[in-house]
Amino acid sequence: MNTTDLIDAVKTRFPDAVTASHDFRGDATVILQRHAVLEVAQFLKDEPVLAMNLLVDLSVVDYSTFGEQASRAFFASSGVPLKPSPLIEDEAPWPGPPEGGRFAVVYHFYSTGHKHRLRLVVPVEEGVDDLDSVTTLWPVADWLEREAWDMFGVSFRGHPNLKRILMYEGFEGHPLRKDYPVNKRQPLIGPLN
Amino acid sequence: MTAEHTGIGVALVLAGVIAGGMVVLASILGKKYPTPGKLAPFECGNEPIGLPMGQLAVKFYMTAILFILFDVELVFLYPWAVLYRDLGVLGLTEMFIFLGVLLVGFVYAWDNGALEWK
Amino acid sequence: MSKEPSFFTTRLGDAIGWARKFSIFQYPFVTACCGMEYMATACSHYDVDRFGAGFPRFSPRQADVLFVVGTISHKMAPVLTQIHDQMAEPKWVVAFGVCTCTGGFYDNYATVMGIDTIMPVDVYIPGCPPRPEFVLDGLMKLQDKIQDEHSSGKRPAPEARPDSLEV
Amino acid sequence: MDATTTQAGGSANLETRDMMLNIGPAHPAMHGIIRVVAKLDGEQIEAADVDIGYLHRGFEKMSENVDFNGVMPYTDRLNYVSPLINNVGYCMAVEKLIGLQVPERCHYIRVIVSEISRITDHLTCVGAAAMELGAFTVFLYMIKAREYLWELVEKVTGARLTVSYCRIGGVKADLPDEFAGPCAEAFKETRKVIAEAHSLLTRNRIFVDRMEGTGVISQEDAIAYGITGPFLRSTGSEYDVRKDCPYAVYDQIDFDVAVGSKGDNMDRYLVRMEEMEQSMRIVEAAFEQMPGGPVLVNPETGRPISASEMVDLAKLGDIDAVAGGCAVTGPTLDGAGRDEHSSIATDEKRAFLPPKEDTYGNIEGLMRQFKLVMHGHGVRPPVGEAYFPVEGANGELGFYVVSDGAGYAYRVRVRGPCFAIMTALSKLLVGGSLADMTPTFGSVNMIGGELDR
Repeated sequence: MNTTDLIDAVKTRFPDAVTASHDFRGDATVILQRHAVLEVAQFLKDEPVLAMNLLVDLSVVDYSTFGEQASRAFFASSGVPLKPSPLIEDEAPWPGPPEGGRFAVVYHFYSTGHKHRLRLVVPVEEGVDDLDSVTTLWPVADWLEREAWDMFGVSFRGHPNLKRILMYEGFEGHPLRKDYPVNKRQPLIGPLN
Repeated sequence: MTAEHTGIGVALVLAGVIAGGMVVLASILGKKYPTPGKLAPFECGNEPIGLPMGQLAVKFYMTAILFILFDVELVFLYPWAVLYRDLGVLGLTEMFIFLGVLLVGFVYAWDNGALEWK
Repeated sequence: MSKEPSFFTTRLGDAIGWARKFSIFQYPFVTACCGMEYMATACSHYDVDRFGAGFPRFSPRQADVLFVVGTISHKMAPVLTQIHDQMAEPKWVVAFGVCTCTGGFYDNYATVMGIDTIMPVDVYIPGCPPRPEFVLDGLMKLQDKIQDEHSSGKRPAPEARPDSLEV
Repeated sequence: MDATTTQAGGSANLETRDMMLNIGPAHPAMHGIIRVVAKLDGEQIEAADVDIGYLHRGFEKMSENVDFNGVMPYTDRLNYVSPLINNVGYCMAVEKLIGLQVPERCHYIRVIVSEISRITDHLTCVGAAAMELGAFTVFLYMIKAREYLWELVEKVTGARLTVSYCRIGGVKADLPDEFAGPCAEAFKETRKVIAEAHSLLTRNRIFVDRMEGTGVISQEDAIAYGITGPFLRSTGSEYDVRKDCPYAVYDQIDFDVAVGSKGDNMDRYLVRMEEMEQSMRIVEAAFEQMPGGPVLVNPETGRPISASEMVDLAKLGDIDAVAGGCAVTGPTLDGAGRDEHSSIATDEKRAFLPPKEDTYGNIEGLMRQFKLVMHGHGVRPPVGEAYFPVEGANGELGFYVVSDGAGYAYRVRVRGPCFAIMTALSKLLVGGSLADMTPTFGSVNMIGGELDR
């Protein structure tokens, strides 16, 4: 199925939950509200037309400082904008980050039968905990969600044991957040260098 | 004490002296620097957890007993092998009967799955 | 060995140094990409066995030299120091690869910037990963160090080694 | 996990205590960075709690603080056994984000180097798994074969392992002249080693007993656990990113996908051995179909002077020696010569370094080089997000890149194939005996950089 059919299939089935959709660079993307994640996931997996049997990836993007990162240009102090702008312009621009939350939990699905891909973007507010876990549908989500919790602090309701997976227990904070400085170390032993 | 026994005796003593000497010398000459970290049991770098104080699984005991049984059976074959010539046919049949009885035991154990390592 | 080393003790020191330097039992504490280069060095093409160091011992009790190979993260640091403590004297430490020497280009929240902040290191082998020739050169430097420590009797007794290293 | 459980089954009254065995990070069978706390009843593993993260080096955090081409060295160290596949994967993700078209020859070069890299990955994995089962000779042979292939990689990229060969919009430099010869030579040696490994292992009683029937996983479970690559193909599914969503020129090269049936360790071993053969077939086919290589640079105007000499003379102020001269560069110098340039790099001026003649020759080239190299300029893709899957050695290796128009990536997410396989590890281990853990973990081919990132 091509991208437009995929998006329509999901949109017609869940008209209120789907807030937006696009296929930037040919990736069918559906932006969804938080409460409908489990049903849509169930639908994606069980619907024979879609048959998304492979949860390829579950990642989180922290959109808090999107666009503010002024390119640290060589003549930044002079404030003179560079002409011609090195930005490679784009005829079909990207509709922008999803509204409705600081984080965006991004699910990538793939169907080995129909050989098509779908991306599900779910905007999540900070500190919210009613985002359902999809571990019951795809067991790989167990560790992927633990990593999302460890790195970003996005918690999933109904997860068997949501605790840190990459960092060690005594680590405070979530390192991949944009406000966590790169080299703020919390060593277990040894000096703080 | 016939001549052969002195040979065995000397060999035993020599072995004892060499082995014992190495152990004793090593403990005397080797310098010791016991530190708490060093004395802790090695668990791939982590604090030791769950050393088994309780009983072990029955399987280990079963295999050990079967081994001892057939090992001892083997020991009885040695003296027979030395005197094999002068015992003649009588000795041969006698040993086969002995082995046959134990073979029945082995088949029984095998049949009951004592050898399967579940 | 405090008194002036006489003929006999220097000869004995040389002999011990010579014996120890050609029978290195290494504990390869392998974590990351340097492990691939360690494999290449240990195997038949570059063959670290020619220097007597070919026999890896995966237990600190039987190892003389701790080869720390690959990035050490903060989660791994306590494990590394535990293993370093559990090694029997005399022991040496080789920092294999730039991540162990200075943390390499992973200057972030997760990486220990150089294992000499948590343990005394004898030989540093830079390189990301160091070519097998670098590693063999580092090994030869370690052997020279073992040799002249013993013959000059300067071998620091373990207590003399600084426990906590303020960098 | 409480440690005391009554022994189920016949001897109910015999209360035996389960042993908690900590197979820690510093363990040779655990490749040094995985910790499994196994609850053992005798030799049977009752429960296994896998603990990872010992090699988490913050790849995704570092890639947000380095410009787009600066992330390249970090991608080498993701799956450091097949680094070129990570390079190609990351570059194609960013090129998809920019919407760049890469010339045909560059696609072929990328296919060739990633297939060579895939062979080295399988050699290391099968060698290490065999060594952990006691077949030390096979390990030595396979590392010897890997040395031949690393020499090839060194000829092309200059480094054995941390190659950083690709650039966004092309590759660093063209293949050295006459590269097919040494390649065929190395493949002959590799095929000899693979034949030896087959004769040593495939019908070896001990190896077969240890590998057959252990670590079994069904196809549905494998897909539910997000497993891809040789691990999934050993269960019978045919999913291979090179075939199902072909990228580069994989659709123009015919090769077969090795597929197993039972999904146990033996099948994974056989799938990997067959895949090595297929990769060699791909490289040989790619050499024939590759469009014309670089013609040796014969500059139209002026006397050829080697670029480095031109720079030195200019520094000495020896103007007449330099005037009228045209810098000639070797084919493997970064950016490569003007003639090769069109065949290995995109023509998008704002994404790829100019040929060295232009950089030293005229002001436009110099400005283009300056704009791409100076801090803060670099490649600046449009605002957007892109996910690009590539067939890594362990499965589908995907890069999800989000850019907000600045010179630095806003977010780079790596979908490591062995992260998904490791989620299924505890399920694979439970029920088996402790001795089965080693072949199972060996055939998972867990690579720390890709798992913990």
